[in-house]
Amino acid sequence: MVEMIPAAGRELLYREAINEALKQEMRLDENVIIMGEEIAGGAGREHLGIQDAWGGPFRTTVGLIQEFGKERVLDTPLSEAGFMGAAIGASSTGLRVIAELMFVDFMGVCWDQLINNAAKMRYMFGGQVEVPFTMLTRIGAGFGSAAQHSESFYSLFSHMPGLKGVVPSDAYTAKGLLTAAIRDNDPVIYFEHKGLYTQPSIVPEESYTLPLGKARTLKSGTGITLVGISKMTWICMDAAAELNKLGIDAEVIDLLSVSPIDYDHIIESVRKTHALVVVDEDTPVCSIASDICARVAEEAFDYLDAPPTKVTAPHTPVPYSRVLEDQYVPNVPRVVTTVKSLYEGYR
Amino acid sequence: MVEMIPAAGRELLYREAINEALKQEMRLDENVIIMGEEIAGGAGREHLGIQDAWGGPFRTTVGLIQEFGKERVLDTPLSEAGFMGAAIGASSTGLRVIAELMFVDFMGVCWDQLINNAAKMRYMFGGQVEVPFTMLTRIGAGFGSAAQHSESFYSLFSHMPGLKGVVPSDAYTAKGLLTAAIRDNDPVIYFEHKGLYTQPSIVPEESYTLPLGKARTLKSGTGITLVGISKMTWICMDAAAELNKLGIDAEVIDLLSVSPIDYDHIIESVRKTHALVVVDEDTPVCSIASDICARVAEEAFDYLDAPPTKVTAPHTPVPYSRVLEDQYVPNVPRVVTTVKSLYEGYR
Amino acid sequence: MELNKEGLLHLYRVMSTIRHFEERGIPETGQRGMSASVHSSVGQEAVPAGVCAHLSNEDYIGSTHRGHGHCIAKGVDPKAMMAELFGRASGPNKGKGGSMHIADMTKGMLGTNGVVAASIPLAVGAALTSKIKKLNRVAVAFFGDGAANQGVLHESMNLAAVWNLPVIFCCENNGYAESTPFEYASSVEALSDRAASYDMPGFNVDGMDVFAVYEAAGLAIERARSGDGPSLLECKTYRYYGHTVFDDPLTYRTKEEEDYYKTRDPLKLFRDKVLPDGQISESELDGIDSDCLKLMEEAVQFADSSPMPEVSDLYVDVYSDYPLSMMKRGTNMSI
Amino acid sequence: MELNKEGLLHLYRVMSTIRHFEERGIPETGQRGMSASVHSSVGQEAVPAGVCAHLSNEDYIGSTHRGHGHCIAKGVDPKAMMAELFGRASGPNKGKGGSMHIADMTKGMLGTNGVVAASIPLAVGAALTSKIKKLNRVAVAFFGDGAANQGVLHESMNLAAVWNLPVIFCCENNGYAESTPFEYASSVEALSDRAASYDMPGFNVDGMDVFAVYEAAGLAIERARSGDGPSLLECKTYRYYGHTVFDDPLTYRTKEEEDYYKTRDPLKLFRDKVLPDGQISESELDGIDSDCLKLMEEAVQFADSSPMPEVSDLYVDVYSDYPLSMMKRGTNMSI
Ligand SMILES: Cc1ncc(C[n+]2csc(CCOP(=O)(O)OP(=O)(O)O)c2C)c(N)n1
Ligand SMILES: Cc1ncc(C[n+]2csc(CCOP(=O)(O)OP(=O)(O)O)c2C)c(N)n1
Ligand SMILES: [Mg+2]
Ligand SMILES: [Mg+2]
Repeated sequence: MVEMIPAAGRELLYREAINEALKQEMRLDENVIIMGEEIAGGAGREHLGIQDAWGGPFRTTVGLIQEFGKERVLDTPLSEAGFMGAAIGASSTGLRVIAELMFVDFMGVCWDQLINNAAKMRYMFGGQVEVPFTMLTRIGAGFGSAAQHSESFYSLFSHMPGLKGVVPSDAYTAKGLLTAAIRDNDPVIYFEHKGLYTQPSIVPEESYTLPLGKARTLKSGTGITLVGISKMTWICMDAAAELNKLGIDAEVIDLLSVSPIDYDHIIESVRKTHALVVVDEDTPVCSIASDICARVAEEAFDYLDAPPTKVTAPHTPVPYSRVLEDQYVPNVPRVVTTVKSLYEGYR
Repeated sequence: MVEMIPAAGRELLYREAINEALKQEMRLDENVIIMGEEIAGGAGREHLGIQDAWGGPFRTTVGLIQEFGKERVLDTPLSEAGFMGAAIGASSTGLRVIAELMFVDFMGVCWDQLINNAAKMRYMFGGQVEVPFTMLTRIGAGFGSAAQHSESFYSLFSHMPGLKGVVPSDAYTAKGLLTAAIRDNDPVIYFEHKGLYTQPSIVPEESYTLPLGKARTLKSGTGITLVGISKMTWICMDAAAELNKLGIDAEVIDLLSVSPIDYDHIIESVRKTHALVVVDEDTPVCSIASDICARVAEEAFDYLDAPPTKVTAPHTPVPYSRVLEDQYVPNVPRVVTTVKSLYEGYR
Repeated sequence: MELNKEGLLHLYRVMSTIRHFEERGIPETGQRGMSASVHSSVGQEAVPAGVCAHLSNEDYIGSTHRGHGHCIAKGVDPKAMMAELFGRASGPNKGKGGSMHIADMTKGMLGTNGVVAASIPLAVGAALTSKIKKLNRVAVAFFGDGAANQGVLHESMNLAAVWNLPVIFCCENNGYAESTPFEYASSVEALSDRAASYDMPGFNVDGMDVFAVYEAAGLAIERARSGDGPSLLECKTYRYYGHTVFDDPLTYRTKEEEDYYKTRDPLKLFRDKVLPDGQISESELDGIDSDCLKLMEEAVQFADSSPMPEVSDLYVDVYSDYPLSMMKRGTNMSI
Repeated sequence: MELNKEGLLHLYRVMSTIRHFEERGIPETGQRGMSASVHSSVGQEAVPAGVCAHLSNEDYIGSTHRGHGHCIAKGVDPKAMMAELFGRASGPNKGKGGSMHIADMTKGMLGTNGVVAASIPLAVGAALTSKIKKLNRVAVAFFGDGAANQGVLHESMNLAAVWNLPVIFCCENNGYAESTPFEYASSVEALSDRAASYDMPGFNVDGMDVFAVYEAAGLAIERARSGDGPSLLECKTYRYYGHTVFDDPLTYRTKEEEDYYKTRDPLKLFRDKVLPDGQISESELDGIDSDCLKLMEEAVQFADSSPMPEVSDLYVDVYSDYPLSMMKRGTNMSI
């Protein structure tokens, strides 16, 4: 088993790590193909000397079409229900398709294909089919993109039996989890965070997988468990540093998977720290944060010294104006204040 | 304020109560229109003497077209994204549209219109618009209809800021909540339960509204709080009767709204009973049940004698075969066993 | 398949099997309390028979809620199908799917589907697999006239055209989506005309006539197989029963219309066309009918004597790999 | 609007206002760190100008991510729009929406929209309101060539045809959806041909020529207003800049193509057509241009001097009626 945190080595950006995983898997298995809007760009214009315009809106698919050709790297019309459905159909008949939904906010146009076909075919068909389909998509607020381009809807996917989901938080986990997602025989939703693309971290050159459904502990501590999801993991780490100054020794867990959720990892931590704060960029109701709090409340009831608590976005759409959006996304002071008040109330 | 439980009077079936609310509101306000698949049926065949074939797949819209005509009672093509979007557009320009999604399982074909337009327009537009749109839909397993016709997806809607949702559990609440939903100036999702249509209960003849966002207590008790959602309320009531025999005096709350969720009502009860079981027909992860458990764990932490617990469907699609489906939906023995084991473990 | 004697008998056998499956299986399913979502394709037999005659087990089809005919024509075992309808473990879906989800991957049957139009892009995807892996397979997406108004059809047709995929969009226009008449819900008279929107050929045929279907489907499938891309094939047909067994179709259509279509019954039309020729005798066809009757008797017996799924199967095959405990965690399931 | 002198000057003023708004407003927005999702409609001015010339404040339009032009042509105040782009409380959306959500209900402007094709059925709904309430209003749904491949367009066009609604589907075909060329993504050469799929008229016009747009839109809108139902209007146009300010369009298109379209610049074409006539002088048009330049200066000043929203506005207008505490409950918000 590969380590959950690499010791030393070459650094890549999150975006580059995604790109490397895609390339390595496409080299390894010719059944792997990728499709989506602008994943190469300028499609059909080879005669004008254009082969690859963008390499993806966030440049995660750069260079793929040059190496794998347009049969395996498919720009799509703007038809998410159609091409996601086709990707699911192809994935159930011998290919392993990676398909990109440009922003998770657009899930609503292809949700039916995801929940009624991808998620259920195996079960409804009595196990006759495997659907090794990976959907790449993007989450995250904080970029002045307003209500329809800033959501972090992973909880909706977690709710759905039949889907798996991962939320890599750095380049290392981005590569390892993407490799695992592509190799996995179930539909996996891969949530990239817009705010992490240019973050560097250590990434081994060879391929490796990280286990789907496993969280990792980034900092041990005994005073409280902080659980971060995607970019929120780094808010937790920074908050932990602040808390340290206040004499509170926080443990920080990076969730990494939103289905299955690694409850055991969190519960084990809470049994030691006796307190929990989940930091989630998504809105609060029926969220992963509330789900984790509920699970901990039930399974670690006797260990809790304080109520399981969360720091999340408010129950509102994402506002445009910076002054509003700055308040929207959880930040370090909110986490610190929340932990402090838990301490004041209960310790 | 109208009572949450009527004392005496005429009885109607759940289905008839829905029908009556629709008729009364359409009489009262000519801006109210209704659209959906088969809501009248046989559209365009007046020349053959056909005016109303079905009155809705579950006969909730019977008689509407005769009374209100085909301009206000619109059969639609099989195009949920198109007609839900049109309903939302019409609702933001002067009509109050009621639109029917035949089964909630099909939400995926119109989800984008619901979450990116209905739910967000008011906010994104800075309050310039009201969207008095009501979507009727159906939930519930237990009818041998398998994975794509048996879901109870309300948690996905609860997650969404900008939407409201109600889950009437009997004819009385069906009428009062539908009237309130239609009069409300926000988008309201109205979840009918397939298993309740033929249930009778007392329903006043005149129109009345029940408050959106308020739960009701159907049975007081001091030993544990049982929260039921839609049909599960009656599982809770039956379980309470069983528990009574075992000397456990359960309080039963009928949730009635899934957005906003009446946390206060539940928390007040738990402060008295010190224990909670939520019974939910939906799957468990990121569900309303886990959300309520989390909220209670946080806000009634010091009052809980046992972990907040839930009885739900498993994290699987809905199976077809009766032997499997019978296990799927929460039932009285499961609730009783769960409560008993909480008692054994913690009291 | 060639339309020699053997081929002709095959076409008839497929149609008769479908007819007998529906006539026997649906009421039997109802008697076992499982009929809520079962849709009869009686009257529509010529379409699956005529189309699938051109397909092998390697080719794919995507189907609909009204899909028994497609399954049978594609070679799925009617006994196993009956077992599936009865919720038995011996069904192709092990009793987990029922009428609206019957699938048989060994026959290229990608599932009947309970969401209208939802299987269309799946068939497009199967065609994509064939193209990329150079398998020379084709895929057929069956759907109804109601489904024709779903957005995903538009997206799928455009996508198939853009990628030049070997897929046939086969619309079974039976004149109704539940109780909604086609002419009310659709802005065009012939759905096949919509092919022009995707620069693909549109065929419009009498879907009661298996020969007409066979011929047009042959052209479309041949085209697809030789790399010339998708087609749209509209077959005008009729369902004799209601949308499900629960509705009375006379609430939205006329007796005259029903009677008219019954004069054009696909099995009868077949007899009318073939018998005068002398190559095939009436008793041969009657023999097929009684084979089918017998087969359904066996199917019912097979299904009834098959075991139910184990209750623990509830948790099986949700994923290929997922912790089993997670299916139950926090649910207080009793099994 | 008649195309008398006043009308002509109006058309030019609308186009010039759009041009100047984009040229000034987009970089200014960028300088304020808010440009991630702002799309320029420079090059496409003739379409909104020509179409909206036929509309009053009572009529409705639905718009897209590339919607500043639609807003201006529909009468939304450019100063307020600038404030919206800067995230100020004085924007029509109070700073909550930004470029992709600008709405002004007093002008019948149902919102620019960040989800491609999502506003199309909203316009259909507005047309339904008009029909049911007998308001004699029309609605125009603007969308791009990329949007033309979304299923909801198909559904909306069929629905509008079936219900005979006063709505115009106006496709601004600028040849690209982000970096994806129209000819790659679409299976037909002229999207207007798809009108036949819905038995409605399809118009195909030069979208760089405001007169051509004006004329065809006039026919379509007149048709709709007189109760004859929907039309599809395809306007072939071009965007001079990248999809957003961040992309270099030369990665997917050629300099020659860009240069060609610039020779057909809508403001230039207008001058070429109108000036020879003598009714309008060059200096009148130059005067409009400098008015617009000045207006943008004022708009930037207005926006910059307008207050930001109050942080507590975060919780306002999610619903018309909902407990405020519920927006924050269980979130540990700091405000
Ligand atoms: C997306 C969706 N909407 C609605 C339904 C409910 N429904 C099931 S079948 C049907 C009518 C389908 O009509 P058509 O496509 O013509 O097929 P037919 O039943 O005539 O074979 C409807 C509305 C559904 N299953 N899926
Ligand atoms: C449903 C959806 N998919 C993808 C996107 C991302 N996106 C934004 S604009 C755009 C291209 C739109 O092209 P077109 O409709 O031609 O409009 P144009 O930008 O050319 O004006 C895409 C893919 C989106 N906003 N919504
Ligand atoms: Mg039909
Ligand atoms: Mg475009």
